[in-house]
Amino acid sequence: MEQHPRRLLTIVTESSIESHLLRHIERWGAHGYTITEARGKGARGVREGNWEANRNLRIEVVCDDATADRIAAGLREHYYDNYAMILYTCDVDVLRPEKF
Amino acid sequence: MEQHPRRLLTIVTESSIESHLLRHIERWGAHGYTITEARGKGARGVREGNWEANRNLRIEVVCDDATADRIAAGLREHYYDNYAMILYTCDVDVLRPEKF
Amino acid sequence: MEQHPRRLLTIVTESSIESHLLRHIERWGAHGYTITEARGKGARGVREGNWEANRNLRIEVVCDDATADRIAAGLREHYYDNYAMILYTCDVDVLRPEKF
Amino acid sequence: MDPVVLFFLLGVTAGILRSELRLPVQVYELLSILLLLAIGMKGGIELARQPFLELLGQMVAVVAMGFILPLLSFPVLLRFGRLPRADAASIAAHYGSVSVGTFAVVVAYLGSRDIDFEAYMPLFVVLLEIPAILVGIVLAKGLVGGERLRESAHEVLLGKSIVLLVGGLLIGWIAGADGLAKLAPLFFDPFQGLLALFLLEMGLVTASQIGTLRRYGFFLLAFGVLTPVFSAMIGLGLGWLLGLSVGGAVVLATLAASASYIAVPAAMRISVPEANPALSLAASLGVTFPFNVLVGIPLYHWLAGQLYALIGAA
Amino acid sequence: MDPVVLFFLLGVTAGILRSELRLPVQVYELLSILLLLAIGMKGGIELARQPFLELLGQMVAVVAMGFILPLLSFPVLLRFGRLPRADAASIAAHYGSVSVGTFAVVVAYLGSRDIDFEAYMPLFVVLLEIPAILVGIVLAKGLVGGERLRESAHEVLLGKSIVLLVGGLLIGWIAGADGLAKLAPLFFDPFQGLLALFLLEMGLVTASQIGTLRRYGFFLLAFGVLTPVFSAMIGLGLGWLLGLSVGGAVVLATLAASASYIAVPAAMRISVPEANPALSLAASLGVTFPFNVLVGIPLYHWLAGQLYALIGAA
Amino acid sequence: MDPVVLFFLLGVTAGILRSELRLPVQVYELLSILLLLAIGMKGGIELARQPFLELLGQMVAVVAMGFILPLLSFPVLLRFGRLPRADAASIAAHYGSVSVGTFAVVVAYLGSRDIDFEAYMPLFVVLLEIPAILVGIVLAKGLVGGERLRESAHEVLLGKSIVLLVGGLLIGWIAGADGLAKLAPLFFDPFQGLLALFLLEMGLVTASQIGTLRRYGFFLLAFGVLTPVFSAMIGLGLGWLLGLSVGGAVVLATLAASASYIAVPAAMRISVPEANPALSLAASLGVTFPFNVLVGIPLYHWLAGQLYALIGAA
Ligand SMILES: Nc1ncnc2c1ncn2[C@@H]1O[C@H](COP(=O)(O)O)[C@@H](O)[C@H]1O
Ligand SMILES: Nc1ncnc2c1ncn2[C@@H]1O[C@H](COP(=O)(O)O)[C@@H](O)[C@H]1O
Ligand SMILES: Nc1ncnc2c1ncn2[C@@H]1O[C@H](COP(=O)(O)O)[C@@H](O)[C@H]1O
Ligand code: NA
Ligand code: NA
Ligand code: NA
Repeated sequence: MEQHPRRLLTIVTESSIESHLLRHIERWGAHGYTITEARGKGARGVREGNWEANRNLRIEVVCDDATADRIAAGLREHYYDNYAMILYTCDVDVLRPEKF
Repeated sequence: MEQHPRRLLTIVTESSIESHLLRHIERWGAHGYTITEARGKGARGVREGNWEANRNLRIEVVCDDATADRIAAGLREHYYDNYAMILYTCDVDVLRPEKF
Repeated sequence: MEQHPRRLLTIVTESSIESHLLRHIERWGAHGYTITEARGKGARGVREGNWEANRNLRIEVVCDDATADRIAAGLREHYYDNYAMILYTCDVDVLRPEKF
Repeated sequence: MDPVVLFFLLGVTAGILRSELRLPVQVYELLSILLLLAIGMKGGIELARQPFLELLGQMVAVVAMGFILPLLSFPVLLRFGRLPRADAASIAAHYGSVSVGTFAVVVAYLGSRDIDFEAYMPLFVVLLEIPAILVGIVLAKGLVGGERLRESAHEVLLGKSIVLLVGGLLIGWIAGADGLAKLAPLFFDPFQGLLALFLLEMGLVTASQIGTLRRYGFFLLAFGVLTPVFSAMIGLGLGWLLGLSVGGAVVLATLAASASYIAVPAAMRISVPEANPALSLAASLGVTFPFNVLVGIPLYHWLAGQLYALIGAA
Repeated sequence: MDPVVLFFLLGVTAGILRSELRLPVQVYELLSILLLLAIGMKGGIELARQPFLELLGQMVAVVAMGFILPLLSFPVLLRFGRLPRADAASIAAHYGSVSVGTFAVVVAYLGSRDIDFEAYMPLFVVLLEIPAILVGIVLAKGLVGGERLRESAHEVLLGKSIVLLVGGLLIGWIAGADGLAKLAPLFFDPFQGLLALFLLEMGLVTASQIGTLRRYGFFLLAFGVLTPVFSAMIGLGLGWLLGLSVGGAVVLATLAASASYIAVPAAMRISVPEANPALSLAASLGVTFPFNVLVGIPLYHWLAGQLYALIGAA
Repeated sequence: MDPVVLFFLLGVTAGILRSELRLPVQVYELLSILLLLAIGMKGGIELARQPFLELLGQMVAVVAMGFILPLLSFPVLLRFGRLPRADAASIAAHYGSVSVGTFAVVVAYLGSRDIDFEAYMPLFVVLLEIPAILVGIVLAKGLVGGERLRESAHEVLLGKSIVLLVGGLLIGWIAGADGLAKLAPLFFDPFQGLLALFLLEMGLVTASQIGTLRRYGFFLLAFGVLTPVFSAMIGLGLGWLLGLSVGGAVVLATLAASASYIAVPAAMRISVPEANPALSLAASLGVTFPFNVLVGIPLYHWLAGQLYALIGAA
C-alpha cells in the first residue's frame, strides 16, 4: 500500500484556551485537528478534569514537517511560559497526502 | 527489555458508523481496538461533538503490517469517499506480540 | 527546530485500578501523565464503558528510555496477568527535554 | 410566545454570537431519553383507554401519508433543486418522517392554550418515523435486494428513538395512568422544563447550520419553508378526514410538516452514505425546525381553525 | 408488575436485540449518586427519630449475618462449582454483600403496596456492604498482614457508595425531616423515576452478561438462583428473630438475597485481582439481579407472609 | 445548619479523605446551567414587575462598587502579599467580581429563615460580574489598546455564566411569572436540591485546593478571610444607602464578599495569562467560598441586623 510520511503533532493543554489555540493552529497552517477531553499531571500539578478550571484537551494535528515546525515555534512563543502544556511529534504515514 | 515491532493504526471518523466499522475492522483481522470520543475539523467541516450527528470517534488498532494494510485498503474501498475520515499509521513496540 | 527524542508509552487498561496504577507509574519515574476515557475490545472481551465495571483508561506517559523500560517491566510484573491491559511505546520528539 | 420557544431563541442567539455556551452531549442525550420515554408513555396510557382496533383505520391512513409525503417532495428536489439522486432521496426521507422535538413543541403549544387533542398521537409519531426512511432508500438505490432493505429496516427499528418511543408506549399501555403516577415527578411534571433545555441545545445546533445554509443558498431555504406548509395542509386534510378534533388535526399537520433530524440522518448515513448529510441537516434543522417552532405551528393552528369553521368537523 | 420493573425489561430487551440504545455513563453516575444519597438521607431521617442504642443489637446481628453469608456459599463454590479459590472467594463476597439497586426495588415494591417497614433499613444496607468484602479477601489470601487488610478496608470505606450512603445518613440525621423537606423535589419526589431510568440502564448491562453466562454454563445459573433464595430465608429468619415487621423482614431477606455489583467488584479487582470479574458479574448481575427483581422479591414477600402467619411475630 | 451546607461539608470531607467519590464534569455543567438559568429567570420575573427606570440609580451604584472593590484590594495584594503585579491584579479581579454559588447559598439561607429581599437581586449578580474583570486587566496590563480590552470584554460578555444569567433574565422578563410556572418543576422546585449537589461538587474541588494553600501559606489565608468581611461591610453600607431591606442588604453584602471562581478565572487565563491561576483559585475557592458559606453569611446577617437596628432603614 502506498504510504506518505507526515508528522503527527500532539498537544496536551488547558481547555480554557481552546478557541484561541485552534485559531492560532489554523493560522499556522493546519488543515484539520482532532480533540479529545483529557486530564493529567505535569509540572503545573494535577489537572483532574472534574471542573471547568482544570480540564485538559489533547489536540492532534497531522501535517507536513514545515507546518509542524511552525506550530511548535508558535506555541513556544505564545503559550509555553504561561500555560500548562506539553507537545510532542512523531512520524506517521497517511493515505491521502493532499488532505494534510 | 524485549520489544516487538507492530503497527498502530489510528482512524478518526463519524460515530454514526461505529458498529459497521468495528465489524469490518474485526473481519479484516484486528484482534482488538480502543475507542475514545473525539471532535475535530477537517475537509468536511467542523464536527463539534455536541450532538449525535457530529460526533467523532478515534479508533486505535495495534496489529501487524499485513493487517494494517488490509484495514487501510478496506477503509479506502468502503468508507473513504462518503464519510468524514482520516487514517494514519505509525510504528510501535509491544510487549506481548501474540496478542496483536 | 531543535528536537529531543523521548519515548511515548501508552497503556490501555481497566479504570478500576487508576489510583494504584498512577502511584506505581510515578514511583517508577514518570514526571507526568495524560489520561483519556476509553472503551474497547481485546483478549478479555468487550469493555463498553457504559458502566463502572467496564470502563477503560488510556494513559500516556512521555519519558526517557530507561523510565519507559522500568514502567513496562513493572506493569508486566504487577498487572499483566490479572488485568485487561495493553501497552505500546513509540518514538517521539519533544521540545523541552527537561520536563520528561 | 411560549417560554420554551424563548429558550430556542436564546440558543440560536448564543450560537450566532459565538458564545462559549455549550451543553455537554451527555446532557443532550439525557434530555432526549427523558422526552422520548415521556412522550411514549403518555401515548401508551391513552392507548390503554382506547380499543386498539378502532384506531387501526387511522393508523393505516397515517402510515400511507408517511409513504406518500417523500414521494411528493422527491421530484421537486431533483428538478428544481437539481440535486443528485441520493441527496434528493435523503432529503425527501427527512421531510417525510417526523421530528419528535417539533411534536413536543406543538404539544406544549396546545397545552398552554388548553386545546384538547387525541392523546394517542405519540402512536402516530412512531408510525411516521419509519415509512419515509424506506421510501428514501428505495428512491436512492432502486428496489434493492430484500437483504439490504431488511438490514436497514432492522437498524431503524432498533435505533434509539424508536426503541424509547415504543418502549414507553408499551410501558404506558401495560402500567396505565395509575401505575405511572409515581413516575410523574421525573417524566411528566418537568416535561416543559426538559423541553426548554432541549430547545436551548437545538438552538445552538441550529445556529451552527447557518454556514452550510449560506453555501447552498436559496433553494434549501425555500424548500425548507414551503414543504412544511404544503405537508401541513395534507396532514390537516387527513386529520379532518379521519375525524380528528381541531387539536388533533393541528398535531397531525405539525407531524407532516416536521422534518426528522435524529432517526433519519442516522439511517441515511448508513443506507445512503453518498448523500451529503450537511445538506439535509441544514434544511431540516437550520430552516424547517425553527420555521415550525416560530411560525409554522401557530399557522397550522390558524389554518385548522379556518378549515373546521368552514366545513365543520368531518 | 411495577413500572420500574418494566423499565428493566425494556433495557434487557433492547440489549438482547442489539439496539443502538445507550445511556451515557455520566447519566448512570448521576442516577446512582442521587439514589444513594436519597436512600441514605431517608435512613438518616429515621435514625434521628430512633434512639440509636436501641438499634445496636439489631446492628450487631446484621453485621454478623454479613460475615456468615459468604462463609456459607464459599464451600459450595469451591466444591460444586470447582472454581479456583480466588474466584470462589470473590463470588462469595459478592453474594454476602448487598445490591443497593435491589434494595431500591424492594422499597418501591413495598411502597406501592402500602406495606410499612422499619424506615432505618438503609443503615443495614451500609452495614452489610462491608463485612463480606473482608471475608472474601481473607478467604482468597488467607489471614493477610494487617497492612494489606487495612488498605483494602480503607478502600472500601472510601468507595463511592459507602461515602454517599453514610454521608446521606449523616445529613438526614443532622437535618431531620423538616430540614430536608426542601430537597424533596430533587431527591425524594422523583425517586421512582430515577430508579426506573437506573433499571433501564441495568437492564442493558444485564443483557451484556449473557455471553459470559453461556460460556460458564449451568452452575452459575443454578448458583445465582438458589443462593438468593437460601440467603433470603436466613434474612427472613433473622428479621423474625429481631422482631421486625413483615415489611422489614422482606427488606432484610432481599438484602441477604441480593448480590453486590458495584462496591464489591471494585474492591475485589484491587484486593483479589486474580479472580475473574466476568464470572462474578455474570452471576450477580446476569442472574441474581433479574431473578430478585422479577421473581425473588414477590417470593420473599410471600414467604414472609407464610412465616409470620404461621409463627406470629416474634 | 442549612442542609445544603452539609452537602458542602460532605464534599470537603470526602475530598480530604481521598475518597473515590467524583461527580462527572458533565453533571457539574448541567447543575451550573440549571442554577444560572433559574437565578436569571427569577430575577427577570421580578424585573417585569418593577419599573426598570427606578432601578437605574441602584444599578449605577452597584456597578461603581464593582469598579472600586478591586482597586481597594490590589494595593494590599501588591504590598502585603508581595505578589507580582499580574497575580495581584488577577486576585483583585476575582474578589471584585461575584460567585453565583455563594449567591445561591445566601438566597437559600434567607429563604429558609423567611427573610424577604429585593427579588431583582440577580440583576446585580450580572452587573457585578464584569467591572472587576476590566479593572483587573487594566491593573495588570496598563491602559491597553482599545482592541485588546474590547476583545476581553467580548469574551466575558459571551462567557457561559453571563449568557445564561442574562438569557434567564430576559426570558423571565418576557414570559413573566405565569409563563414560567410550567417550568417550575425543573428549574424552581428542585432548586435547593440542585444547589446541594452543586455544593457537594464544590466541596470536592475546594478540598483539592488545600495543597496549593499550604504552599502559599498564611497571607492567602488571611486575605481570603479578611477581604470578604471588609467588602461585606462596604456592600452592607451601600445597601443601606440604597434603601434596601435588611435581606437585600445581606445579599448585597454577600455579593461584595464573594469571590468569583468561574467567570473571572476563565477571563484572566486569556487576558492576563502570566497570572498564576492556582493562587487565585486557592484563595477564592479554598478559603473565601467556604468561609462565606460557613461563617460569612450568618455574620453579614448579624451585622446587617445591628446596622439597621442602630441607624434604622435609610
Ligand atoms: N511526562 C508527561 N507525559 C504525559 N503527559 C504529560 C506529561 N507531563 C505533562 N503532561 C500533560 O500535560 C499537561 C500539562 O503539563 P504541565 O505543563 O507540565 O503541567 C498535564 O496536565 C498532563 O496532562
Ligand atoms: N489534519 C488533521 N489532523 C488531525 N485530525 C484531522 C485532520 N483532518 C481531519 N481530521 C479529523 O478527521 C475528521 C474527519 O476529517 P475530514 O474527513 O477531513 O472532515 C475531522 O473531523 C477531524 O477530527
Ligand atoms: N489490538 C488492539 N488494538 C488496540 N487496542 C487494544 C487491542 N487489544 C486490546 N486493546 C485495548 O486494551 C484493552 C484491554 O485489552 P485485553 O487485555 O486484551 O482485553 C481492551 O479493552 C482494548 O481497549
Ligand atoms: Na414530516
Ligand atoms: Na447478599
Ligand atoms: Na466580590
